[in-house]
Amino acid sequence: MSVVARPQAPFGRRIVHVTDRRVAGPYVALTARDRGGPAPLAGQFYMLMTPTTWGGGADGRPYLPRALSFARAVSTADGIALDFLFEGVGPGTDRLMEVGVGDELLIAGPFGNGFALDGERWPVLVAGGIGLAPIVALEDELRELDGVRATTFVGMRSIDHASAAGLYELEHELATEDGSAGHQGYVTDLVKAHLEEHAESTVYACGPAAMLEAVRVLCAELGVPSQLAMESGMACGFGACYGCVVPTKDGFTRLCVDGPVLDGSQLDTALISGAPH
Amino acid sequence: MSVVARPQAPFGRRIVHVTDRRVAGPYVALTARDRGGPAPLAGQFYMLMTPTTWGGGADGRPYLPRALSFARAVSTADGIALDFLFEGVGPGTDRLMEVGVGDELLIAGPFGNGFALDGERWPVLVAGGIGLAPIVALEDELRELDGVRATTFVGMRSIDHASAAGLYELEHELATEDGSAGHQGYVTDLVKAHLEEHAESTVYACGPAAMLEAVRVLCAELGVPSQLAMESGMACGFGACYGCVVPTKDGFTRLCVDGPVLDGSQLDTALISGAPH
Amino acid sequence: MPVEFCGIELEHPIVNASGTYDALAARRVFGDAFERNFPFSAYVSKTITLDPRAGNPPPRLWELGQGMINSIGLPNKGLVRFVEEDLSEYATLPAPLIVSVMGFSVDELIAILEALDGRDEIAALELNFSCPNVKTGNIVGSDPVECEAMMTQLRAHSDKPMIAKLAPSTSRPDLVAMAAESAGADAVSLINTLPGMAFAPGTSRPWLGAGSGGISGPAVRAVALGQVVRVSTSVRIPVIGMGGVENSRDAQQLLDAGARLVAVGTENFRDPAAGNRISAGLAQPAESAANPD
Amino acid sequence: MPVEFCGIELEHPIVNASGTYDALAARRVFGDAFERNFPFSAYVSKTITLDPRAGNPPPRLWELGQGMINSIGLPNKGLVRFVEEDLSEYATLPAPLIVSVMGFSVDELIAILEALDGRDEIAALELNFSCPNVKTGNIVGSDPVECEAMMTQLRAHSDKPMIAKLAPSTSRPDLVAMAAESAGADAVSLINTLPGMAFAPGTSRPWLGAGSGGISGPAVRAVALGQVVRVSTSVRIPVIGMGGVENSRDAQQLLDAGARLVAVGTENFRDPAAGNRISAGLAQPAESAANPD
Ligand SMILES: Cc1cc2nc3c(=O)[nH]c(=O)nc-3n(C[C@H](O)[C@H](O)[C@H](O)COP(=O)(O)OP(=O)(O)OC[C@H]3O[C@@H](n4cnc5c(N)ncnc54)[C@H](O)[C@@H]3O)c2cc1C
Ligand SMILES: Cc1cc2nc3c(=O)[nH]c(=O)nc-3n(C[C@H](O)[C@H](O)[C@H](O)COP(=O)(O)OP(=O)(O)OC[C@H]3O[C@@H](n4cnc5c(N)ncnc54)[C@H](O)[C@@H]3O)c2cc1C
Ligand SMILES: Cc1cc2nc3c(=O)[nH]c(=O)nc-3n(C[C@H](O)[C@H](O)[C@H](O)COP(=O)(O)O)c2cc1C
Ligand SMILES: Cc1cc2nc3c(=O)[nH]c(=O)nc-3n(C[C@H](O)[C@H](O)[C@H](O)COP(=O)(O)O)c2cc1C
Ligand code: FES
Ligand code: FES
Repeated sequence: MSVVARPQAPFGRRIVHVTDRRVAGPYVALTARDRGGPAPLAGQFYMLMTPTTWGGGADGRPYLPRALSFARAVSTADGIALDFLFEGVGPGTDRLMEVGVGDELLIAGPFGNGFALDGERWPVLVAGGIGLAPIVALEDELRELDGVRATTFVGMRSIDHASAAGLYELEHELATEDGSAGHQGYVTDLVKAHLEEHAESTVYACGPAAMLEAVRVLCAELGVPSQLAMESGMACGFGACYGCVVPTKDGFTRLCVDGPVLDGSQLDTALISGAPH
Repeated sequence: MSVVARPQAPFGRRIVHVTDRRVAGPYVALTARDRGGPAPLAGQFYMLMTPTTWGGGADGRPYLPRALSFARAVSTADGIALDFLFEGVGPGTDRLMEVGVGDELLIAGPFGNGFALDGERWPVLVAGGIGLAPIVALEDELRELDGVRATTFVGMRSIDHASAAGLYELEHELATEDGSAGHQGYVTDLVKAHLEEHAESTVYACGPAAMLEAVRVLCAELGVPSQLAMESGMACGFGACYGCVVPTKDGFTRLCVDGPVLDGSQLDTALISGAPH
Repeated sequence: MPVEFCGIELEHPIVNASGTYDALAARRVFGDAFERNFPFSAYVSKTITLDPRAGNPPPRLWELGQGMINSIGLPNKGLVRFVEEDLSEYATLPAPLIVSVMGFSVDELIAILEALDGRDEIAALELNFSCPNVKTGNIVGSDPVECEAMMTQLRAHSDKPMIAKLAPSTSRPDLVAMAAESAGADAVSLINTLPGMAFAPGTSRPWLGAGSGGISGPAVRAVALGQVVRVSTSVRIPVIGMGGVENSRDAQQLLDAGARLVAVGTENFRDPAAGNRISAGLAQPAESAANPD
Repeated sequence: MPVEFCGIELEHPIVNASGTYDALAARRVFGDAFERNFPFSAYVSKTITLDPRAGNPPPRLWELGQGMINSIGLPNKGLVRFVEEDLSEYATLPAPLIVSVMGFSVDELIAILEALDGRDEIAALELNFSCPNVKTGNIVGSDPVECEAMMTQLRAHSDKPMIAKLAPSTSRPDLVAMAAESAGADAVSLINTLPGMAFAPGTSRPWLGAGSGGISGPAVRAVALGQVVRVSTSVRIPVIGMGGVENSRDAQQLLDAGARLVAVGTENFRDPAAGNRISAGLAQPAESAANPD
């Protein structure tokens, strides 16, 4: 169970100003100053768009806002400094790539449930690619709870991609697909080795659907609880449209309000058709 | 009769690079290097759009290309240096306002008939506001024909707007609506005084519909021929859509192929419903 | 801008489009601020059916440059659980409740109407004759003869104001609306989504789990305006206009076109407080044209 | 990619949509280069009528974010002058000629068909059953019964291949297409423009001189894809698919959806050589998905 109650999102959307922009390999990290919202829980997300020229990309898109996890949330005297980490994979993220310091973003949130921390068991954090964002946030959250030390595994395509973890000085073990740094292969190789030694863990994972599915199967086999931060196409983020459902053992579940973090045991598969990437 | 034959537009549209950008009051002048097209005739126009983010403005527009007269065309070893002069009045021109040196434009043209020069009579050129563009081009064209000296009248809202004429060192008599420079009042006051003295003139005019209508009526009363460069909403510019028609004494006429310059005697009115501005 | 609709006094003309705002979920997400600033003058529920429905398989959304295609497929708890679990919760919302209903046969619809007829929580019923996401969904809403026949049979089974929600897939929405009116409808609403399809990127297979879906958002605004003009000038009963409304200028245009109320749909997804923004903008007619909000 | 259509061999599947390319005007504007690079494998004329028509009063165009509304209203010289003045000029274009025709009654259409039947310049006829810009224009193209009746009467009056151009304003385009097929149509084409309206900025008056018009361009692409899928799987005669095609990816999708030919309309206005670009892009299937052209 999460030790913190899910915070309430301010009603509507609000303008935030971008105060920092960093590049790490193919990824961009934007920091925005949120004066209107509460401190979010790791695993929660925001719906983002730009106030101008949202549209005009391929096929005239983007039109709907885009769901982005926050990667770090630092409370300051002047609101929450929210970090978003992303890669240009389509018209929405391409437009966000163009956003610079001083520019405005329109955000709504924080939305979704966030990870439910299990104080009893050893937290094992697993990030794949851009799935790093909520894992950084979770590591921050755990560090603030005294005494909780997490083991973190990160899988990336290459050393170039892996530089994103450096933006957040994340202590982690690395796997790269091309072997340019850390273990050559999938991050799930590392996770498997770890869990076989430490069955008293709970796994918190975010990454591509195939990785999440491998984690889910692995955890199920070893009897380790897993919490999977998933993705699906979202129009609203606050339960209005019923567009973001994923199949679970209880039927279709709206990922924006009953997720994005689902317990592995709720799922027959984490391979969701039509997931963003 | 025009002394030059109407040049043929290259088939299709082409990319041109912007080599210069100047600002004069609310107006912007872009120079683009056209390596693919012929020298145009004064009064002809091009269809313009940007290759990227054409769209994403108000209501997702612009979608169609925009018709713009050229203001100056200078033949160089490296193609024609084409000048476009415009003001941001909607999503299309607003987007063009953002274009900078080194950026690309997509153009098609030159389209339309251009002014038909009448070698026998004294050329009187009349520009209102952004209607300056083809008048500058016509003055250039006349200057190149040895011996032809034109009298040019320019009407602008204010001295700020009038600075556009300075971009082209256009010799002219000025009227401003607010009296901040030149004659206070409408440019047609000046034209009227001139024509009453010099009935042997032909008037070449471009400007807002109300100005063109005043010029048309004045010329008709004085028996002076008038050539009016008009505007209407255009989708294609090359006669494909039949969207740009204006009512003439011969019925509806496609302004893009049978204009944009119409003889005042062809018209019952120059007040066209739905003209761009 | 108070407005009267089928005997109900509403504070302003902006309501939500059915299926585009789960107010119970929004209350959980946004808390008190949502109720204090309730975006709509009346609340229209998502369409309910007699039996529970899981809805269509995902993916259910496809984005367009100026809108989206959805194939949600009317997931809902079914009549019994709606009445038992949700109705009393809806009743606590600070706006009159309009319940949207759909049936796969006249008998189903009659069963629903009879079950809801006595419920004071419900101010009016919207009959969804036009969902493109269920088979045979939009025939009734696009065919005058079918619409009149259906409406005539239903009329006897409820005393509540009944709003017929029409389909846009017809060349004569005016005839369909007149048929609904003559058979006793108290109002008509339009437009529902336009049927449409998209292939998954790089394939020739439909993207949407259900194959095809319904187009909404600004892409359908010009269709909506045309149909609302045509219907408003043909019937005397009030019209709820919707389709692509993004700002108060769009809403004002539908009102000028003859609509009594305007429903906001897809724009809610981009801005949970779109309803507030739009109704506030209507109150200031002068600015709205220049700087629509 | 040669393709056979109603017995005509075409070099590739890209043609123009009727009314979106005046090839005679384009030849004057672009000269030889236009003929050498003729953008279409067959040329479809603007719709002609028995009597001359001036078309609708301006303004005739309204721009949308992803398309436009037009109210052109079928201006044309009328049958007699078309045959006398234009037909021989069209015959010199480097592509087979398909003539689009419209009538305000069966008799008018029969008169046109009979006048054109002997003309070898004409490879096929397109029957425009679906123009939203003339009164009663699109009933035939959206109603199976009307369509079958009309087609049956016309069939006897021409030996040329006849293409029925259908209206998108129906919930069952498949039934309309099947009706056309059963009455002897050799092909169907779809979609024509969707009826729509826009108010002049800051007013509540229609912008278009004719009041309302027809929507085309990318805004209607998802509607077109859905209808082409539905019709192609319901008839055996070839289908000409159109609606919002901007690039070879869009064209390929309509081909994958079952269309034999694809027509390019509004995109011609943005790029006079759109047809060349799109047919060239079809020849390179590998790249087209990633970087549509
Ligand atoms: C809860 C949550 C948190 C997320 N957090 C992050 C994050 O922190 N960082 C990050 O980079 N991303 C994150 N994402 C993913 C991101 O929201 C999506 O990748 C988003 O779609 C990107 O938008 P785009 O326009 O750039 O790409 P899209 O064009 O949306 O492409 C992404 C995918 O969408 C699908 N698609 C393509 N075209 C369409 C269309 N027309 N309509 C619908 N779907 C289409 C395809 O599957 C495609 O691969 C998150 C998603 C969720 C749900
Ligand atoms: C031959 C010719 C030459 C021209 N030369 C020049 C030139 O040299 N410089 C210059 O600045 N301009 C020139 N114009 C005018 C220019 O093409 C138009 O002003 C153009 O519409 C501006 O586009 P916009 O998007 O900025 O404004 P728009 O939004 O197009 O607004 C301009 C006008 O268009 C109408 N309008 C508004 N919304 C719509 C809509 N959705 N659909 C259709 N119409 C709408 C209204 O009347 C509005 O006032 C010329 C026009 C023609 C025909
Ligand atoms: C995600 C989604 C779900 C919808 N569900 C319903 C529904 O359950 N019942 C209904 O009558 N209309 C439904 N609609 C249609 C809307 O009520 C509305 O008619 C349509 O979206 C046009 O309005 P808009 O362009 O403002 O969205 C739905 C629309 C969307 C986008
Ligand atoms: C300006 C314009 C004029 C048109 N004129 C005709 C016409 O004369 N006859 C006809 O059958 N269709 C006409 N159409 C419809 C097109 O042929 C086509 O069906 C429609 O535009 C959809 O294709 P698009 O989205 O590629 O433009 C016209 C369309 C436009 C935009
Ligand atoms: S994204 Fe709309 S309900 Fe989840
Ligand atoms: S702008 Fe298309 S015919 Fe003139």
